[in-house]
Amino acid sequence: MVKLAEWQGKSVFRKYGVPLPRGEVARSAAEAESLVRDGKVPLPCVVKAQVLSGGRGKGGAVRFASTPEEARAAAEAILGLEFKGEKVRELLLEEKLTIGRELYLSLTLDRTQRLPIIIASARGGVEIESVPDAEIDRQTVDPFPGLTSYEKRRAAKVLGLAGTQARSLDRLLDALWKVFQQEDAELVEINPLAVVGDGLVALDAKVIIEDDAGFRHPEYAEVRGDLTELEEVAREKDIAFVQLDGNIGVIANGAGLTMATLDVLKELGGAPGVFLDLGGTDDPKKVTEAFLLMARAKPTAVFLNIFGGVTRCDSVAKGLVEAMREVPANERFPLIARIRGNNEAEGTEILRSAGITSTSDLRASAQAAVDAARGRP
Amino acid sequence: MVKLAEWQGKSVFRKYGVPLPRGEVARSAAEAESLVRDGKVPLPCVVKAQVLSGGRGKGGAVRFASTPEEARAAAEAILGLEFKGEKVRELLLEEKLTIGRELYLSLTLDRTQRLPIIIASARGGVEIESVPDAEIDRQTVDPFPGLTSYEKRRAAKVLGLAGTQARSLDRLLDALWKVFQQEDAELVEINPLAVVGDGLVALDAKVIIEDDAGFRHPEYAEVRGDLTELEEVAREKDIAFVQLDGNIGVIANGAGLTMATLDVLKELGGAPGVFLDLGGTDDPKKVTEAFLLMARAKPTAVFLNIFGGVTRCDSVAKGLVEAMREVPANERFPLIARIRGNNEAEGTEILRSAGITSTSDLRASAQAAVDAARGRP
Amino acid sequence: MSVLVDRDTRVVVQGITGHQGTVHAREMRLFGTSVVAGVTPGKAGTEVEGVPVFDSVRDAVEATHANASSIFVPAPYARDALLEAVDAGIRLCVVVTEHIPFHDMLVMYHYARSKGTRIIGPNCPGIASPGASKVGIIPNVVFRPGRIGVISRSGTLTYEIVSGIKETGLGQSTCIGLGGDPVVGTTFVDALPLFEADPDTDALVMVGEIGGTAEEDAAEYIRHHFTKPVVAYIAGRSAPPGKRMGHAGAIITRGKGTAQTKVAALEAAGARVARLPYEIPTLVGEAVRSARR
Amino acid sequence: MSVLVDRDTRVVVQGITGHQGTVHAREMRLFGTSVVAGVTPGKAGTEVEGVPVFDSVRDAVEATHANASSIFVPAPYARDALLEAVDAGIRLCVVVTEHIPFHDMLVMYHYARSKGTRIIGPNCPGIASPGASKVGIIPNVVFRPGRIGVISRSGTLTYEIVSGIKETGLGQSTCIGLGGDPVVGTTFVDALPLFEADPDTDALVMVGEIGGTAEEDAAEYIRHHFTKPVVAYIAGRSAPPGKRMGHAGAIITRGKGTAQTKVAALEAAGARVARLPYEIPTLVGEAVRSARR
Repeated sequence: MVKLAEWQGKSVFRKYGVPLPRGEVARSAAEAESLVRDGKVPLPCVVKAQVLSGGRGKGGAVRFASTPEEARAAAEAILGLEFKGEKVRELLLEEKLTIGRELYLSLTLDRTQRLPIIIASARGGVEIESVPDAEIDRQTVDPFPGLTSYEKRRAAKVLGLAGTQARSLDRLLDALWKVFQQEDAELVEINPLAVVGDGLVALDAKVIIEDDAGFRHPEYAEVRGDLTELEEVAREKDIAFVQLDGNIGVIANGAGLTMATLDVLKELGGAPGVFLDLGGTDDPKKVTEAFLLMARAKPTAVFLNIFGGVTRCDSVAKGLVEAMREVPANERFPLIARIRGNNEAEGTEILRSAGITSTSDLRASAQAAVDAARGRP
Repeated sequence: MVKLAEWQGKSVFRKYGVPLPRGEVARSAAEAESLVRDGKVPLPCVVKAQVLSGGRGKGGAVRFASTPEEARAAAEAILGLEFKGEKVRELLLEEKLTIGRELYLSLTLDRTQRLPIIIASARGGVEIESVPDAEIDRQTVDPFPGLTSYEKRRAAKVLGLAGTQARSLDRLLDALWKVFQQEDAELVEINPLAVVGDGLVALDAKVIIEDDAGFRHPEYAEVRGDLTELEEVAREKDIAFVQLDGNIGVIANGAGLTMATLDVLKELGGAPGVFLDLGGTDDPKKVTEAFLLMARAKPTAVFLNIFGGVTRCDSVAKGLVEAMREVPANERFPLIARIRGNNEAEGTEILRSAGITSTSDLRASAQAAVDAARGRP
Repeated sequence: MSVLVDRDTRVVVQGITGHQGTVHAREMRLFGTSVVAGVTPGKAGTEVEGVPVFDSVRDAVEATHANASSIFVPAPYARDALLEAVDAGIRLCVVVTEHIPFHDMLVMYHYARSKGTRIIGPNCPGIASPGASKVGIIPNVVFRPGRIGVISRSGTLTYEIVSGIKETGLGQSTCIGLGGDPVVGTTFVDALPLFEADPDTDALVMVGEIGGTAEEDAAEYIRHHFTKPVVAYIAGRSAPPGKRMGHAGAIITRGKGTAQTKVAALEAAGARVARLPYEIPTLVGEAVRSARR
Repeated sequence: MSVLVDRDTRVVVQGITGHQGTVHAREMRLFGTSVVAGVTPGKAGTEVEGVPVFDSVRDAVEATHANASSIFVPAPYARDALLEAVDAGIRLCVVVTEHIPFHDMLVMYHYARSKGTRIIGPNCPGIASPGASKVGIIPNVVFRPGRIGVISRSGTLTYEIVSGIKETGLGQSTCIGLGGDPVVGTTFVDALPLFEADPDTDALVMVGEIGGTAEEDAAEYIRHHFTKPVVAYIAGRSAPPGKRMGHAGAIITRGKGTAQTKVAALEAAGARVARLPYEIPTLVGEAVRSARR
């Protein structure tokens, strides 16, 4: 999942003709000031931190400016703020519009109906979760034949738009539908969508692109989204790797087994700190690579849980032993392994000769991992 | 149905990226010569009459030229030739390519399966009707999901294309599919499709656009296709009007009833010369307009056959009487009417007071029309 | 019994505020049809001919439990009107609108089919069963309850022929006007099994036209599966081959699609084929007598 | 009997010349599956593991009467591979390929559905019925013929659990790995009726995951329509809420989608819910005893 920052989402919107405020991106206070001074951003304007986590309004990261000097001051105040560990490095400066009502509009996937869905509410500008269900309209859209005029009419009715404003919504929905399909988006969200005179303007933009469609969209390969540094490295190497709050590193194969392993560790009093899903690979080189990435996250102990179905336990063991050799002595950590299934005996032997204990009992070995992590707080 | 001339079809093809020979249109011999002299058309070149009827090759309307003077001579020889009543007014000058095999490829509608269909044959460059069925491949394409890669692979196999040539066909089929859908085409045909080195080139282009999609394609409103002058006027006025070889004019309402009327007249020894389908209208003004158009075709007699279902017979009669008044005395012709159904009595009375006989018996009145046409040979 | 429509048919008229929509909402009511709702976006709350108007088919269905639709909206909007009816759960749609691009109709047909909705038309007179219900625009006066089924690709010619049947003293069970467009929702082959299964139909009149192979396909079906007597007429025997759809069209229909091939196929399937429309009533009389034997 | 596959299942392996395709063609054969054909464009006439390779699924079906497909082709080509199988008349497709964009899967699902083809997957282990047939990649060794049905959204975790069932001395009737992608061809609700109807299944194990509402929907179905004992496990109880699909996702699942809501719904529907995977075999034993009573 690639989360786009507001300015990135808006540049996608611009390509498809979604109406936006005039605006520019600045990466320094000086740049913010000159954008305003040069008339590239009209005054008065709004200066917004470009971070992926919410709550920037309350956090003082959205400010207004009526002069170039005020724009500089606002930029200085915002740049460098931190939101859930994410530093503000970019600002979006936009003209401040005189807006009427604020609406909510999004397009995403309804997994149960297996269809795209339009979510619309006349109560925009607030967190949509806080709006009562009765005031939120949901309608699915069939990819064949695509978005139709009666779906657009229903959205207009829900949003209280008629005449020129409804026609403006028509065009906006056509554009959003194209963004959703052609950009392989998981989510396209505008909140607030502002009524400005006879038309509509997207004041914010939240766009999430699906990772799996990367082969169609090399342009998003460089967008980091809200990944940590190590997660970003993992993504480049195609390794499923997520950092959590605890101290036990978990390596397993398959998302379900990985989650089940976390469940077991937590049940036994442990605190998983990273999880790494090897997926279907048992290529020793890939295992080594994954393990070294895990080492960079500095876990207190690592628990390896492999069920060898297609995966060969001995191949995984080989990669693991190779990786342990490459970790410097002062950075080593206890490794507890539980391997089972395909070539289990061979794998156990390879681990044993490298001094790594392994069992085939999930509960017992998970307990050992929890104990090991406690032993080195 | 709007038939595009070769050069018009090719300009549509160009928009979608179908590979074509370099070429230009000329409307005079001097223009042909200077196109070649200025290098806009490379030498040697081919000079082709732009007519919609077939057989121009055998009719001497496709010639080759190696010098600007030869191009002028070829143009002089072709311009003004006539093919089934259609005068050559435009020429297409194109570079002469060194071609390998000649293939056949088209996209049209299969009414029975209610799906678009790709027709492909390795035996192009001849009339496709003369190719045995076993050497013609037909495969339908579902509009949802659209043209797929396995359909393209099958076409490549049928056409004997592999490697770079097959990839060239992939792109060509994608383009043709877009032409078919986005231009609302009834037919997109390339014959011959030439193998030129590693690629493919469309040497000819036959494109027919559906009339009913005119609201999406104002750009085709000016294309006359192979309509006669009066048919063209009729099309502008939205009247279904077709000129035939006989001398009896037929006005009826509804395509089926019109055809049945022709059947009856022919059975009784008559020769229909024009038919005009009023469709669902009974607006007297429209009837007048249609009738005056019929008068311009100079029929020997006119047979009116109306079944009033929704249509009101009296409204039609009013329009008719008004029109008869506008036809100059020396251009008048016998009018035999058969009206039946909705407001039949009122209609009969209106016609009677204008001196027009009408009955409700189809056979008897058709016979009267045939006799009237014979009476004035 | 009847085919596709009956006394429980509850019709919503899409485009009811237009001239045609208004006229035919009234005509359908006069025929005895339950016209329960009309739809014209932006006109909710008004009434036409005493029928309540809604903004959307969904609203109309929720309020009135309409289960059939008659579509009169102009061609550029017909595609979405049909899709709207399908999505609102309507399972019988009669599309009267003419001049719908066939590319639109391809989408309409395949979408409707995937949802289990039957389309009649487009560019069609619709369906009527005297004494039960009518959805569409076939003139009320041509009917009289009876036991002859009619399936036709034509409009006015159908009225002419149905009217002719009435004059011989016979009546109709159900009459379906399929429409003559290149792509129709219901073909002869789709409609024939309905009449075969209908206990109230003794004999069938089939009115075809030149072009396409729908009549040849019907003949094939009749030969193998249709047990009731059939009277057929093919219009256009003397029409010029004229403006064909290029060579590709000929390749698809190869050796079919002319009046001759259609007549031959139907005769081979055992149908009585009229040369001219006014021969039909006589042949129907014969057919009915043969059915009684 | 078994669910979806049986001894008459004739499998074509799409992408058979790739590493995974080759390995699993062999494994399926070893399981006892009739693997009758492979497809890789351009490789017609060759053989892989003794299985003839064709250029297209149509060719394969014509030559071998294959009636099920196992798809291993890379994600960018998976959409068309599935469509090809559907168009060739295949009515059961197991899509093993992972990382297929969900926009592609939407097209695949709705197209297959309109043609009556069932998809299992994508990104799934497939289906296996010990003693009958296997289509997909579930390891052969975990199975033993028996009367426990298994439906799971997971991969390896399924093998672990199926293997655990085997160790208790019980066996499986049919096991379906649905795949964990946002859009899957067959959900719990789609699969449950098959096991309800299967006379060879006494009890069912259901392995779910956090995210989506498939388990809540399944609970609803079980409560009203499923009469056999159910043992369930939901993986991810302790997983971080983490990387959600924005606010819109929350609006769709509102109040559902967490391990807590899934467990509660399943318990309310009468299922025995395991807290941890190694509790499953014990619960299955109890369930089987209760079914015998």
